[in-house]
Amino acid sequence: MTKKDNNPIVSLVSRAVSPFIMLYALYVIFHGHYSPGGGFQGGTMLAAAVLLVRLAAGGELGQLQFKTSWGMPLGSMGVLIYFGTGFTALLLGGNFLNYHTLPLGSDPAAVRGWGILLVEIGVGLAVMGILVAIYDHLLEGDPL
Amino acid sequence: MITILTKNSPVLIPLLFLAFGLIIPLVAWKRNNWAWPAMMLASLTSVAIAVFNVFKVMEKGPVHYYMGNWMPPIGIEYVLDHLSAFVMLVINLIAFLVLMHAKKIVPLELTRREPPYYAAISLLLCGLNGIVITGDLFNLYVFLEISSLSLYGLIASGEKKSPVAAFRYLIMGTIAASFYLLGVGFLYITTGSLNMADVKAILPSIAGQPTVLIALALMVLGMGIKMALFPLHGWLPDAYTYAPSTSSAIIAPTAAKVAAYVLLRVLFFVFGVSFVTKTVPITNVIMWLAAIGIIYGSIMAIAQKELKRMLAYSSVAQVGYIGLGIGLANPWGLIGAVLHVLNHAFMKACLFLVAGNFRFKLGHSNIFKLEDSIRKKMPWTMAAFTAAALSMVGLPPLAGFFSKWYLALGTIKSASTNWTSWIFLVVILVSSLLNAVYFFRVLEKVYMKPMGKKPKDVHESHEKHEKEETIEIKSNEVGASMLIPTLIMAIGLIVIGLLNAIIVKGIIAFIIPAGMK
Amino acid sequence: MKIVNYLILIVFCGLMFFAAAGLPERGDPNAPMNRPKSRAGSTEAAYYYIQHAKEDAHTDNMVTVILADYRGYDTLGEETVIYTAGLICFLLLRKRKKEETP
Amino acid sequence: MLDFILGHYAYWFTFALLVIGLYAMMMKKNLVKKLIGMTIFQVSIIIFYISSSVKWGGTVPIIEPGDMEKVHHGMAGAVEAAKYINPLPHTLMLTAIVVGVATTGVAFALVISIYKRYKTLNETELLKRMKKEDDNDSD
Repeated sequence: MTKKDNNPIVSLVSRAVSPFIMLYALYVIFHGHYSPGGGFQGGTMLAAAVLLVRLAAGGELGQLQFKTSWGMPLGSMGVLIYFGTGFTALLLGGNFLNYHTLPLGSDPAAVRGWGILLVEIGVGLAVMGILVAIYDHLLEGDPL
Repeated sequence: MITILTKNSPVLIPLLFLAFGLIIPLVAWKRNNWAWPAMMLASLTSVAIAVFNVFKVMEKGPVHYYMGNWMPPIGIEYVLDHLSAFVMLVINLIAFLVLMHAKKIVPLELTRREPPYYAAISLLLCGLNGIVITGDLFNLYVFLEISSLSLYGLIASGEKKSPVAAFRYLIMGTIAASFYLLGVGFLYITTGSLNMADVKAILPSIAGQPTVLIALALMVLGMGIKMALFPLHGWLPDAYTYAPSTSSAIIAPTAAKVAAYVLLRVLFFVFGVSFVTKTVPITNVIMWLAAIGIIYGSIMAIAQKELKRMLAYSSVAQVGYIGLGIGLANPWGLIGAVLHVLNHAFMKACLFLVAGNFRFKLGHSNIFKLEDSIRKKMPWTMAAFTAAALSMVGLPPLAGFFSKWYLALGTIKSASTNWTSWIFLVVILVSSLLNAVYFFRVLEKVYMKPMGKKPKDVHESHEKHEKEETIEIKSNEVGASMLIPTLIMAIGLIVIGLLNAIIVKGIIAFIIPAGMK
Repeated sequence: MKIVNYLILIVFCGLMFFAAAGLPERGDPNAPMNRPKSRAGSTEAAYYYIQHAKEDAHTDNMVTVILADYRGYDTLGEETVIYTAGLICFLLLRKRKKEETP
Repeated sequence: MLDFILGHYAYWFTFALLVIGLYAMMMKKNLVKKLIGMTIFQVSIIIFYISSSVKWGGTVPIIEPGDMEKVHHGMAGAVEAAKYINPLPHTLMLTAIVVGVATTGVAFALVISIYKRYKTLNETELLKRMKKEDDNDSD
């Protein structure tokens, strides 16, 4: 995307649509308990919303929305959320990933439901960050 | 706190490396020199946990750990038995020593890219440890992919040709992993379970089905590619040669061995001994391929002029020993194979570290450019090299002798029922000879030539020449951070050789699967 | 060499079809993977998931429960895989700043 | 016989895809075409798993209101498993899809770094240039 394309319709429409894709992606993540969906699908859509602007309106505008240097740290954070959820359960006396022991309520089944939600958010963030990071590195990469 | 950690000790090593793989790039984002200490910390801790695990298993027997407290086959289980505890200890010990060596050479070969490089090593170790300890067929695939992806990166960050080697490995590795996944799919559809122990319990009732046969064939094929069994080794020489020194020193002893370990697990702990030896005698196929691989790898190693490439072909041969031990499918052969995992890890890591030392000080590792002056310049490095080379040849009391001894016992035992096994004994003996040829080629260059008798120097005056030599050659040994791990490995070879009876009796004797005679 | 490759492919194709012939029929509710108990008498995972997913985690979507709870460790591994991929791209293709180029 | 074909034809198609992917990986000279073959190969395995999970008359594995009532009244064992398709292969393949994406990403990183170093993606040409470089080195 080094050459800037000056088609205003493509640029404007993609910028207008991008937030709605993100909104829908959030719906997919948070509604994964009740309908097809979940962290990975939602995360991919979040990444798609970012990449759409990058593709249609060029890198500079895309940077305003999501900086290249955010990708890997965000991905790292996402995996850490997942890992942290599992490890907190371990520290609180259960086995690894046993959400049962998390301090989120009294009903064990409901606590498991909350644990799943936490984990799915982690998955979504990780997938979004890393997919964007891979795209950016492939695009701007300057190997030895 | 301590009780919580001891209770969860099987799962801690993969998690530790995963956490450090995540944290190192974050912490060392701007500070490249923080990456190495962090990685050393992780590695040291992992060795401690691995030692703890070994003692735990020796004391209590196999430990099962259920992820999320779901009993298998509903959830995923980790099985810490003698075999997995032993292999994990080997992996983490080798990784620790190689990482100690990495301090100086990584900044040289990968300028300013240390944090992601060490993070990739951490993830590689996470993947390898996860593969070794898991008791679930699909979970093994996931961790196999973690380790493979980091392997591609570790290889491709080397010299100019390395991405090509890594790409070839990626294609082969993806085929391998996909074949394994397909095999798991067949097993799941016919048995309805993904847990190894569960599948083993179900399989005898459906052993005759073509699907099960093809599943076995696909899984063996996939792991054969990963461990570089003879006709499937195409990716290995380039990958080991062009990778950075630290990468080859950490990949060669661990990655291919772990694939061999998976082969062992799949054959004897999923399909069962009688299935793979009687119903479908696939162990015979593995045995023959391994034997051809031993001879082929040794001969190819003789033809190489680059030290790392020679070591890579020698790896093909040494993996053949492990394959031979697995293929023999009797206790002696299996003990030989598992002991060889340990011995070869130490030998190959030591040799690759020596190659790294050469590259650090001389700038190359070409055998033909090695001179006799090296024995003065790098005496300790050459001593370590000599010890490892003699161990590879199989001279007692060095470690390499004993695994070959057990393998030979295995072939003799197998020969009592099947005379063709004598051929494998001959293969072991001949290959020792070939090993001697390609290592003495190097040793001869360094030790046998009398100092300073180069052809072009002959017509110079004798006194002047002597003078020059005394001025020229002084010790130019690598620093302590690189020398100590190399020497520890060399000493380790002698120690393992002397203590082999204890290792075999204490741990390896317990791994013999049920039904193996 | 090319002919050998084609032969390998054809033999492989034949083997796969041979294997497929032994698979249970698609969509059969009594296929081994859909039964309540396996041949060895252990609980069949898929059957357990369908019946108990809602009870165990108060979540309607069974796939989500399996993904994040029963087999959550696989998913952690999956996250690690994609994180590794990002890290490797970073390692291989990181944009070097001007002063860093040799 | 017809039953046998109807019960297995989907597998045959996936295996045909598998062999097509393998063909592209083995025979094509262009590295990107090899990657396309690799993707086809991985996707065929994903389709294989998914097609095995179907049950005739089954629906998506999201619990239905009627069965929810049963669960609320503590009769989880009464949920009729034949009503839902097998959820496990779907879960496994979600993981496998991500692995496939990750592999493709790394592969493209490698392809880009090969292209920047050798200015070609054709395998024969690449080997020729590598060989030439070797000869230059040894001189």
